[in-house]
Amino acid sequence: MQIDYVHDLQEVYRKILHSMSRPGTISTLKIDSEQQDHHLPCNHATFLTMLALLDAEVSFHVVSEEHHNLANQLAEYTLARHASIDEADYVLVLRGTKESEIADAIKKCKIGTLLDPQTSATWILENNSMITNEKKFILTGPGVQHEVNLHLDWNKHLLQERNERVKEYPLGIDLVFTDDYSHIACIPRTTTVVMEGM
Amino acid sequence: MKRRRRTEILIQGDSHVAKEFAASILEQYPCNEIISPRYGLTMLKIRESAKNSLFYLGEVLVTEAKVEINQQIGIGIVAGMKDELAKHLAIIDAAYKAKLPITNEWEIRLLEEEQSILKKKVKKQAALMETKVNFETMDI
Amino acid sequence: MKTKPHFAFLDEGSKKEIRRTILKAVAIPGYQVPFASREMPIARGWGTGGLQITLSLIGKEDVLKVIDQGADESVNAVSIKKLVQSTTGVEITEQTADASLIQSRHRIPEVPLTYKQILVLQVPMPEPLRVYEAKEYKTKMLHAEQEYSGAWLMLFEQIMKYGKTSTDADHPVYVNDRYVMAPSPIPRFDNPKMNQSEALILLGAGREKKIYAIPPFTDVTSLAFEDYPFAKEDFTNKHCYLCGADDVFLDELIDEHSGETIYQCNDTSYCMERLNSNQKEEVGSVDA
Amino acid sequence: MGYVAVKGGTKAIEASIKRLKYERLKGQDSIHVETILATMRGMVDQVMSEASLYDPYLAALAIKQAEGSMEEAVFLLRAHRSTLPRLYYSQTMETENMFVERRISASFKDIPGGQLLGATYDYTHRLLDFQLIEETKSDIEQWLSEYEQEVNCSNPQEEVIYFPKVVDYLREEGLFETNPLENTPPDDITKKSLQFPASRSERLQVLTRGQTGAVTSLGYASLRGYGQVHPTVGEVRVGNLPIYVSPPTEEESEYEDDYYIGEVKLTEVESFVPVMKQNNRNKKELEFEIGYGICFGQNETKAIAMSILDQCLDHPEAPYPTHDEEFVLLHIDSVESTGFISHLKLPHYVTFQSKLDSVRGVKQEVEKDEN
Amino acid sequence: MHEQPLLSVQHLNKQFGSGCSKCTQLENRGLTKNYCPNCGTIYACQDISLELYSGEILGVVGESGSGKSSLMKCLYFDSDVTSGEAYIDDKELKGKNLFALSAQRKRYIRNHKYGMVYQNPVHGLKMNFSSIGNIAEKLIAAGNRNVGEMEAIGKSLLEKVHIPIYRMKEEPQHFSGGMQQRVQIAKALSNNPPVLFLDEVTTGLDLSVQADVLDLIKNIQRELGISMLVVSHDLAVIRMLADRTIVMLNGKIIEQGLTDQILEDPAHAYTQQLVYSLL
Amino acid sequence: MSMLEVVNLGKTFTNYHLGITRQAVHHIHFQVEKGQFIGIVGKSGSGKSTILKSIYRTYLPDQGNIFFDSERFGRIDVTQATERQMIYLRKHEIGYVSQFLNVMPRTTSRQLVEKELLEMGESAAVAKLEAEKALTHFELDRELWDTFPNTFSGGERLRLNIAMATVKKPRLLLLDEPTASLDNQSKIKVRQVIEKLKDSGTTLVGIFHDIEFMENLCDQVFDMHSKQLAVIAGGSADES
Repeated sequence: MQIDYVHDLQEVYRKILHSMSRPGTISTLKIDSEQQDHHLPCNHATFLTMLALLDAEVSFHVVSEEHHNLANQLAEYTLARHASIDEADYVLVLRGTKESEIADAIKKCKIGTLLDPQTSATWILENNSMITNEKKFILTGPGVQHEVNLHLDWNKHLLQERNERVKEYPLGIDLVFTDDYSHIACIPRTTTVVMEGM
Repeated sequence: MKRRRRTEILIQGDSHVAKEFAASILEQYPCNEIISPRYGLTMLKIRESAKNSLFYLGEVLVTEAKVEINQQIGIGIVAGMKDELAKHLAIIDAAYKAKLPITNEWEIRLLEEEQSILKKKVKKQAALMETKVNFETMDI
Repeated sequence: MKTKPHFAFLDEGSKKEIRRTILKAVAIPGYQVPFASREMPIARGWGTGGLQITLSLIGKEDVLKVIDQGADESVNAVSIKKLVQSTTGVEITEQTADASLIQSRHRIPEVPLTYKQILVLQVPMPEPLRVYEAKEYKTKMLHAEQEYSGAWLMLFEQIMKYGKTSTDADHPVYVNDRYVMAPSPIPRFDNPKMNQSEALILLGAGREKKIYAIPPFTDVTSLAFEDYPFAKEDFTNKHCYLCGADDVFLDELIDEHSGETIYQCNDTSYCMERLNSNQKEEVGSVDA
Repeated sequence: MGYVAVKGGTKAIEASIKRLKYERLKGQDSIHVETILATMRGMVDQVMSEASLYDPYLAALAIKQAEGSMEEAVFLLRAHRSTLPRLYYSQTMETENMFVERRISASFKDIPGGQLLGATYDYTHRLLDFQLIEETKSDIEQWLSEYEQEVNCSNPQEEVIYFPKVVDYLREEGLFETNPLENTPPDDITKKSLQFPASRSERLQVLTRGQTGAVTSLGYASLRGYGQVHPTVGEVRVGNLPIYVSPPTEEESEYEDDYYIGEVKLTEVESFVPVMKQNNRNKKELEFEIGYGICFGQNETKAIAMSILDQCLDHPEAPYPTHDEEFVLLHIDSVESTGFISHLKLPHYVTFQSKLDSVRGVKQEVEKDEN
Repeated sequence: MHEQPLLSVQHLNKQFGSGCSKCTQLENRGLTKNYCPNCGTIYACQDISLELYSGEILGVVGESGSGKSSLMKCLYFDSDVTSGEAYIDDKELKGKNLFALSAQRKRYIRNHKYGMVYQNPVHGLKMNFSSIGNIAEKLIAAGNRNVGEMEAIGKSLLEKVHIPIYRMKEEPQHFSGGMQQRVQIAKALSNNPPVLFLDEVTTGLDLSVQADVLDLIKNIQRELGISMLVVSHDLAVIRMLADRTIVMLNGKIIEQGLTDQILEDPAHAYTQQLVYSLL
Repeated sequence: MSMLEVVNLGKTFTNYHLGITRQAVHHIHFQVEKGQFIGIVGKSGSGKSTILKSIYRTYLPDQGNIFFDSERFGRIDVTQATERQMIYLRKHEIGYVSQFLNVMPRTTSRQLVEKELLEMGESAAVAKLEAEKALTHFELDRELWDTFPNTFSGGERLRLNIAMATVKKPRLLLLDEPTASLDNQSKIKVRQVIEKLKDSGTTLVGIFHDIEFMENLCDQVFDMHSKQLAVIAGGSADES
């Protein structure tokens, strides 16, 4: 079955919106993953998220040179332009991307301006393991009633890099994490993230 | 004949020409409709002459159709709501792309039509020239 | 000649742009994100901002409620419902609790909103600093620099002149301690409902081409001075003449017979629910 | 049985829509879209221009549906536009390629190519023509055949003439600055909302889709004294311009591979405005600047007014509202202004109740003070 | 004595225009005054370094076009510098180049650390808001949210600048120039700023009013210990107010010293000319 | 250690407008011990005032050193001191009195004296008390305390000047022709004032064009002659 670009993507978007407005909340993109009609080296949730958000009006960047091929394919699927990290509206991190590359990209990506904070990069990142609400990162801020736990592959170093870029609110980046189980969870710039035991 | 000139003739000229061409293709070749005629917009990009910069003038409504002949996709685009013409243009476009021999036979017909279009234009302009203001009254 | 009705009116490209805008709005609570507002089949100023949000969000499974000035049956609400339903076929409800999407003009329903709901508010004038500064370019700078003394000064001057603040609807709020935001012309009565709301609140201004948001569980405080606290509209000693509610926003009516002023729930569906449940109770008590 | 809300709104709306139809039909007559298309050129042109959507047939349909109301017809087309996907962008259109039907210069009488009056109301005396009441189909046919015969007798030409632009001629003389071709992709206000300071491409796009009356009024205001631009019209030209689209899938296609898709009728104006300028040695010099105006169809007043406003907005330092880009660009759109004005008809009960509460509160406070 | 300057400005440059091959190198720019005849670039401030210490009044004197107002605008963030650094002795901002901060941080500094009195009160006051409201605006910007408190502060400041309290609800547009200037000073002082900038504050006022305003500034400085940077083309003003003085010409500092030393023993030809025209 | 030591002081003025350079003083050596009163006399234009103003740093000498024994900074060369150091010294350690009264307009005598103390960081109460003491001490009529000094006579102005300069209890007081343009009556009064100062242990350097009023008061008197000093009475000018 092909993806229904009207109804399926509407559903996907609503899940993203739900998770973005409630940082740390895990949503499942239930669009039939058996009948994947793409052959891209990314997980299904990443693919659906990209389809839901990208089109010819925006640009994206795939972190890591190795995945250059994906960039071309993605451009064909979505009509979005591939751009350098300092210009891209969306930044894609596939699983297996080196930490140093991610850290470098976080340093270079757009975080918006005070006049136009919306001109910042939105990140879509693949998590190697399943995203859960086990304890590792503790999230607080708008959208979180008290606090919420989120378990991601990220380590202290990447968190620090992220925290550095969101330091001067409203400047910052918004993160969407995906995994192989079609889960997504978001960390917008407003969320205060601390690592357990820190 | 290249597409630019060809489409000018087919759209500006008598729509029967396109209809005939398309019909003659459909008689001989299987034709797969990729996009049946649909309406959409074309944004017009224009150069202004004050600073020589570009801007968007507005949109024109177009009808677009796509067909496939011999694995070649032909596109028909025409301003206005012209479902038939768009489809015929797509078929003709596909025929040229697929380099069907029949397209060679069309050449003469197209040139004829081009002449007749030109004639009409010249005639129209001559009529307009009647409204030209003559300033050469000081000839002595 | 054929016309192919598209699901939810807007073409998918437009929806995508609006959806992206909404995500940014959620990530920057209270900040007015500019977007390329489309012309809708209803007039600018008649809720096209809210409508564009609704149409970009709505799916087949959604249940929609539309209210205008508290009433589901207001002509404008009816008109919007008609448009959405004819292009999507979704279920329409008047029960606040049943709705997954609620589009509203100038009211937040009396029934508390929940986790699964999204409230879409129509906004005529999204810029809370407009009275203070006419130029868009300048107000944008003021937001950028978090320079809100103008917004406060308006209130201060009112206190100097009248001895109290004299704002009516659309009393400005501080969102997440950063942006001053126009909550749309809801009465002050509804302002506190935005604070730490369970539901996501999205605000759309079609003519001014701005979308902004209050995510759930976000601090929203009405601008007020320490010694001149924020005050809702006062309905002390007044109650709805139909259902008896005394903790809601009331409309003032003149009784045509007696010529007296009477009051009625502004949120008509809430009033109806109360009337129906009161009746059930009565019936129940008779049975017992 | 429970209470049920009074379904007043729905019923009233249905009835109102019926009544509207009645108003359209009560004269027991109807006009064909084709008739509008054939006879109401000015209206069709204006609707297309303000709607920023070129399609004479749909414009005529909108006029019929709107019973001739301009704002309503424009609105219908704009809303229709929102339902259509944008499939293509045209290749850059250059107005030198216009098939000119009318061409006037107020600056030079002897422009290369000459002045062409074309079809214009300018020299008609505005006297009601009562003969039109009696006009019959056979009258029309007879007149047309006579006219065609007359035209046939005129000197035939060999080729179609494309007129050079007056401004190019003057540029060669060195009277104007020659700007290099600027190929920055334009901004599009329908894709990204207008931000200030606006780019030139955004400004021109807003102006060209502005409401005819609004654009004209502001242009007039500037001319009259609430502005510092008083131009001479360098050239007005009206005519058709061909549209080409490059093949969407073929990268780096050649010129000859473009699709011709049709043409649009346009009115274009270049206005000349003398301004004091600092030359590169910082001396003041009198130079001409050009204001640019263009719109769909034949609407010369709007195009000229647009050229004035374009020039005004190039000089934001002048202390007039007509030179203030926010003032001009945010208030001339037909759909936006009519929509917001008309929204005042919507109920404002809640806001008013809130206002009442506030006013009563203030009154009490004042009374407290006085006692 | 190891004294920490409150505000330290280093190598501030402000130019209008991008410069050309003939004027971009620092030495021998070949300028006419501060202006490159080749490309039209104006070098309004060239390599300005200065230090403002706690509780002192530093005068900056120079004719119009000397760059003193541009300098002031840069320091108050009304305009951006081309290059240079500024540091303020403040716990939160220590070691941070103020010019490199974001607009929102700069605004914070303006609201909390700085006061500004412009030559023209129109720039410093909201003419159609009440005088007390004007003072409150600055207090609000600095974080005050208590009407009673702001009213009290406003009243005492208005009293200090000799504006009768009964006129506090009037709008400055109805006041005389001298009164407007005094309201502006009251407003600038309201957040108790460690640094106050005064730009030609007495220019355009009647002589008697000038004396009043100067008197007021001096008294306030003594009472509140605020550091002030006073820009003026008028040596008499500088003599009255400043402890130390900087002389600017064509965008550069040509001389600086104790004010009486500048006045009585001017080392630079231009300063002599200025002084002689005063005496 | 001396309170003040002037070593090889020289000062040249350049007038760019007229294109003239003029050497005002050169090779000036002298030193002042704590508690001494040094008088310098000379015709007008002899350069005596240049010396005084150089000590106060109103003039910046181009040659030599002026060492001052500062309580705060120790032995400090005022020709090399920073402006901020000079401002401190002027506020706390070195006073300067001239016949001119350069003060803020519309400020009363009492306020003027108080101001000096307030600038030093004294409390308002202390300032008030000390100011009154000083004004009494230097015999300014009580009825003048709360009036503006622009109406004062020369003698009154001078006494106010001295009160302002001495209220800070400077270690060194410089007197710049305090008696010029005073009538004899007033001059006698000033002499009495200076006697009081000397008695209180203040070190003084004064320039006078008529030294006779200071007779027997100075520990040493120098005469300015062809831009150099010559001893008239007391020790040697070159004694170091």
